[in-house]
Amino acid sequence: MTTLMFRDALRQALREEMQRDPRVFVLGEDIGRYGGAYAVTKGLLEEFGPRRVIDTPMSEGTIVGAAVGAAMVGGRPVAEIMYVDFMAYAMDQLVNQAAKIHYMFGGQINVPMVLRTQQGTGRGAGAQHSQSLEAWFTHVPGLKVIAPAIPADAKGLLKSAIRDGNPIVFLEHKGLYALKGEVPDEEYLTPIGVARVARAGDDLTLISYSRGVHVALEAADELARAGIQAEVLDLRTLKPLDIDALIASVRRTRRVVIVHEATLTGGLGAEIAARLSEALFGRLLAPVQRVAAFDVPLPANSRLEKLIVPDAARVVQAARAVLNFSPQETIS
Amino acid sequence: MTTLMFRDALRQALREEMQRDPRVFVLGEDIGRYGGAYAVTKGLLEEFGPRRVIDTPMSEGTIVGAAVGAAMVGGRPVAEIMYVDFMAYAMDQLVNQAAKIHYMFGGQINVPMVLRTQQGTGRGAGAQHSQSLEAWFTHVPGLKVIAPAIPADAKGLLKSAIRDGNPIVFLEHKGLYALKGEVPDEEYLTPIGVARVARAGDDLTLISYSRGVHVALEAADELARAGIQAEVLDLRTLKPLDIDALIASVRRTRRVVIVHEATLTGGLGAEIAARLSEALFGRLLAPVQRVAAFDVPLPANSRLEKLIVPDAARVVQAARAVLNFSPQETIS
Amino acid sequence: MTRIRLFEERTLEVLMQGKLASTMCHVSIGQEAVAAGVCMAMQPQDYLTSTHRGHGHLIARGGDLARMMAELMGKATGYCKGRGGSMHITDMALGHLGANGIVGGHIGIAVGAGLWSSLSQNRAVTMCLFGDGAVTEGVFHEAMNMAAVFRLPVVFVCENNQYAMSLPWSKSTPAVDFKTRAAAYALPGVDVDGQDVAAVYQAACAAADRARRGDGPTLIGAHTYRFFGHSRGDPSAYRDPEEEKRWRARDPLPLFKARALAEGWLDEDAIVRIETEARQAIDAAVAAAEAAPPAADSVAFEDVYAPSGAQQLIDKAVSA
Amino acid sequence: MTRIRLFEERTLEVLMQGKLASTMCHVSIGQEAVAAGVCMAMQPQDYLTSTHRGHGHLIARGGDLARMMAELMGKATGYCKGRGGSMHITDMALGHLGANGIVGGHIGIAVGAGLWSSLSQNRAVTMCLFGDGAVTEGVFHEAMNMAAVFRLPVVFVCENNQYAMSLPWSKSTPAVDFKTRAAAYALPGVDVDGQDVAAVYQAACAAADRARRGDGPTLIGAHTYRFFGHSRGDPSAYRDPEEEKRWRARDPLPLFKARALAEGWLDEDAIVRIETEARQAIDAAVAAAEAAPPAADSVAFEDVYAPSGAQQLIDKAVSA
Ligand SMILES: Cc1ncc(C[n+]2csc(CCOP(=O)(O)OP(=O)(O)O)c2C)c(N)n1
Ligand SMILES: Cc1ncc(C[n+]2csc(CCOP(=O)(O)OP(=O)(O)O)c2C)c(N)n1
Ligand SMILES: [Mg+2]
Ligand SMILES: [Mg+2]
Repeated sequence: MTTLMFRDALRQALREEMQRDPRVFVLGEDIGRYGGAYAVTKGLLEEFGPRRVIDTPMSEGTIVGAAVGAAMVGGRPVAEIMYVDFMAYAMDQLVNQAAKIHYMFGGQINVPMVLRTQQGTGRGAGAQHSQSLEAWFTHVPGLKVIAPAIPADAKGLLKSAIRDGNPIVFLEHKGLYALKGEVPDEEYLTPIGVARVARAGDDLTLISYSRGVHVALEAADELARAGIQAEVLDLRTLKPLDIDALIASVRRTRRVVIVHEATLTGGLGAEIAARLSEALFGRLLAPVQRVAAFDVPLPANSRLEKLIVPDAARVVQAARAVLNFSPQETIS
Repeated sequence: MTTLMFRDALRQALREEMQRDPRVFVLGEDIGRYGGAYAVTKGLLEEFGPRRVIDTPMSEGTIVGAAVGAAMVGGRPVAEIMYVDFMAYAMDQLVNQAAKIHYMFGGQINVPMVLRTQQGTGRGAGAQHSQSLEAWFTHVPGLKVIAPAIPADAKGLLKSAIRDGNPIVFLEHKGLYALKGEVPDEEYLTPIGVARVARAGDDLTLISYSRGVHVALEAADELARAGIQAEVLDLRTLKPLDIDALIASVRRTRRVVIVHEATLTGGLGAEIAARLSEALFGRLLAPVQRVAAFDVPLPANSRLEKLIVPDAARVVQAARAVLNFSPQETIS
Repeated sequence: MTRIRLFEERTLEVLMQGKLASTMCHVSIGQEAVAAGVCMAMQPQDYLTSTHRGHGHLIARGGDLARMMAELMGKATGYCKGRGGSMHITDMALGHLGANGIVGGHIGIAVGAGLWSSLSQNRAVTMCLFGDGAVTEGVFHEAMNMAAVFRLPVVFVCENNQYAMSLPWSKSTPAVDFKTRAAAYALPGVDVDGQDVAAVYQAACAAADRARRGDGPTLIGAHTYRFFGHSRGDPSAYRDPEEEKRWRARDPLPLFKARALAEGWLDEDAIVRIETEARQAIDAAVAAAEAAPPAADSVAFEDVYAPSGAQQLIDKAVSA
Repeated sequence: MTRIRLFEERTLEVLMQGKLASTMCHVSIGQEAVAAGVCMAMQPQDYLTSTHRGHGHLIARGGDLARMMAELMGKATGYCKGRGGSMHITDMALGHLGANGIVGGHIGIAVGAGLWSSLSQNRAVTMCLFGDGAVTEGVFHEAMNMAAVFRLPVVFVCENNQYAMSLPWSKSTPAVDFKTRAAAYALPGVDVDGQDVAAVYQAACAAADRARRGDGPTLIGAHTYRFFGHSRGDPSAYRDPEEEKRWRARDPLPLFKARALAEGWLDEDAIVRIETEARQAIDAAVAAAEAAPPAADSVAFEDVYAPSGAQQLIDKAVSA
């Protein structure tokens, strides 16, 4: 095991896959000489040269489109879009093209590409640079969506994504790049579609992903101080959802809080809540609670920004509500 | 009352608003001489001339962008995007611009625009011309989203949308344009954000919108033949959601099925299910059921297409499951 | 060209008979010389991207007529298992990277294919065909620019049939020739008579040679006309009948026939033989398609994802 | 220009002191002549759209320095209630339609403002400023084309500071002058020395006049340089120090000062007065901003929607 920062773990994954497979290459804005806006690709240009580390013009749509085309004819592109917000320029290439090509053309071809992008709050970057848009992608059949929370998964999942053979949206969180964690020394792959128990517990389940996992863990620590043992599940893969793992945990704890940084309405939490409420109808001791960003855009003001997205205090509050829930309140 | 087709009701709304307010104009592809791909704007060019009925080049992003800009400086644009699928080219202008401008600039300005577009199945139009993407829009703070099911609402809601003063996504369904219905003769507005009882009933609630309402009504007819009285609620506005009306109905019927043509995972049904499950925890007699398109792209084959999207039979089946639900099954 | 014309005519018949699986169908009658001229300039390893009006492109590339017709009819033997319909008929084995229903949607894909050719040095050229409507979409610009910056082996061919649905070319964009348009990217641009298959062929060959030499992309504007409406049910009321007449007088088929006879490329016998063979091929294709079983219900639910991590499948990607 | 320079320098100071509300901040030192030249050519009824590097544009348009500084610091008195930060400082009352964080995101908005000017004949011209990075985004092309087709009163000004973050202009797009780029849309294009405020002003006036006459858009390429990194924490390692030196030798402020003295536009006294006044104004702005209360928590939750159907508010839109 070595302690690595999240961004370094990602870079290791890219390096290893580029060394393993000459078809793997990366492309995007400012990923070469600059090393990436968040320094993930730093040094790759020097190591692999400009044919495999490609600084593109500012053209998000065609960065994604080019990745799709290259993937179709034998390449294994890993495209970087600097902020997920800019995916608004490239939804056609991702959704109407990448996600549908395998199906639309009768399975004749597939699109083995990875789209890395970065999202979330934490820098007071404002309404156009802080969104969390995973729900757009998880709604699209044909895509897989990954959002790791810790360096080890960042590495293992990125490697798996590169080998998967389907178009994959790989969501990093701007607030996690400097996070440190243990990463195995030997080569490994983290399976896509399998959730992780970030902390075991029996009193309730906190479900999250990406930076939300750390918010949940912080809340769990606080709950533990009050003698409450929360289980924290890290989805890791958002699509396909490891619903069985979620159901298994909640069947046991019978209480659940979902945490995410995307806005509440129509966030991924809605899907999870809908499924758990259905699968565990009559088994739950309290309604599923969602702690998400309030339904507003994000201010370019770090202090105000914090008021909108979930923090540990809100998660604790929701957890207490779930724990103290008395059914009489709603049965009428 | 006059019997009108859905498309004619929409056209009446446009005409009346254009007559009322000289700032209202329409723009889009093939809306002038051609009269619109689905003939909604037929005749408007002749009546209002090329300065108010503007055939644009094929540039979806800039059609929406131009609507945003015109709205900011005094116009009341109604932009048409021929198929919602093409919104994948224009998400930046809608989401990063229109939806955020009022907030981002401190409320200095607003964006009174309507984006009409058309979605859904029924023509075997394939994966790139049949999607239902309302969940992308309902997830975005700052947008309002409308999806009428009957001609009277099509007219009344479009008129309200034009006067609202916020960016509004107005979703028509390609399978509804020829639908006939009664439309009041006198001028009227249909309020945004208020659901409609399409059919009253006490045994369970079917919730839907757009074409799904008609599927639900067909199912309700069949259920009625078996002596079951389903209430059918038509959301009409998808954002903001008239959650109070939904809760009130389901509090009474204690059983609910949600129907939509968008794919299941991450569809609007998830949000509704999550909210109802929470609000009516302990009150529901069966888990909320969702009947939605299966999570696959759509084939360009009318026969296969029908297998993917909800029909009355699937709704009836879900309704029966809800009615026959015995809680013992899941409590363990 | 004859095959394309006859295939399209038969498609319209089959459509009228209500035998198509989808309501979406766009025929290319009048534009055959572009498809033929461009595809004749291709080598086996080359790639092609195509549009919603793509039947001709695939036929010119050597597509199987029976599988095409079967696809139109939603049959199990169709190229896309009866699931893609007219707008997406595609044969990846021929390096045909897909007919696309999003106007401009495939232009980025062509850049990607070109990028991989450049990186892997596979000597393939990508022919990117699109309509005049696509020229005003943002992706056109991004793709031209990126291909120019990286000197990718892509040939951009605008099949300018004068209309994007009802919008005439003159209202779509200012009157600028393709040479001037290409100059904005420091690329060569050529305007060619799209009714003259020899002219299209020559321009396409020159562009493909340039691309193969590593000198980068070319933009070709092939000026042509669609003889019918945009799609079924479009009477083209927005067009001047005189204009239609003028263009119909320049039907690429008789033009070629006359030229071929005059130049001695073909004699009358050969022409009759070509026509007869084409007709037979299409009769056979229709018969085969009609006889084929419809796509099974299960086909609607297959192929949403490729088997995960399945290296074989990944390698099945049209390989370099 | 002096005000812009001093404001930006002070912004960097305030940033270093950790007083900015957001981590996003892009200063325009070195590029002042473009902002000044363009905005001087504007009439009161005109519109302006701006970028992530937009402080100079608003100052040149007459923006209130105290409200700008307050916005940077996240204060209640800021232009956007302390919620927009550096990247979105905007004064709609000045026809400034927003500084935009999406590169190219405002170009369509400029077309819309121009469209409404054309429809309502309000005689306003829209000045659309964007960086060289925006030129390769699809929206640039769509907007140029649509503005050209409809002959809209929009002036497109590319503030070409030679870099889009780390990407040099030469790798962003082929070496083509703006005249050639504009020709692709049958529009006039001008390349102008962006360090020479008089040259920028002249070009902008000519373009604005043309637009106001109803003759349509112009594309101006104003060639300039950012003297600092893209944003804080960017040491510009990708730039050649020699290149930086060459450009710094063409600092627009001393260039203008020398010219103004030589031509007798200003004397030394006037220059000192201008500088002193600017410095005082900025000191006052910083002091006012520092003294202002921070944005209230509730501000985070306000203004998601305009009051529905509120005709007053709608009419409050920058009116024609
Ligand atoms: C992005 C997008 N916008 C609109 C359409 C609807 N549409 C389909 S074909 C077409 C016209 C395309 O014109 P052109 O590119 O010239 O091709 P042609 O039909 O003339 O072959 C339109 C508007 C579409 N399919 N995709
Ligand atoms: C669509 C989009 N892509 C990427 C970015 C990230 N980004 C912000 S500024 C910038 C460089 C822009 O270059 P240019 O347009 O030349 O403006 P400059 O910064 O030089 O003033 C980049 C890549 C963005 N904000 N928007
Ligand atoms: Mg055309
Ligand atoms: Mg720049």
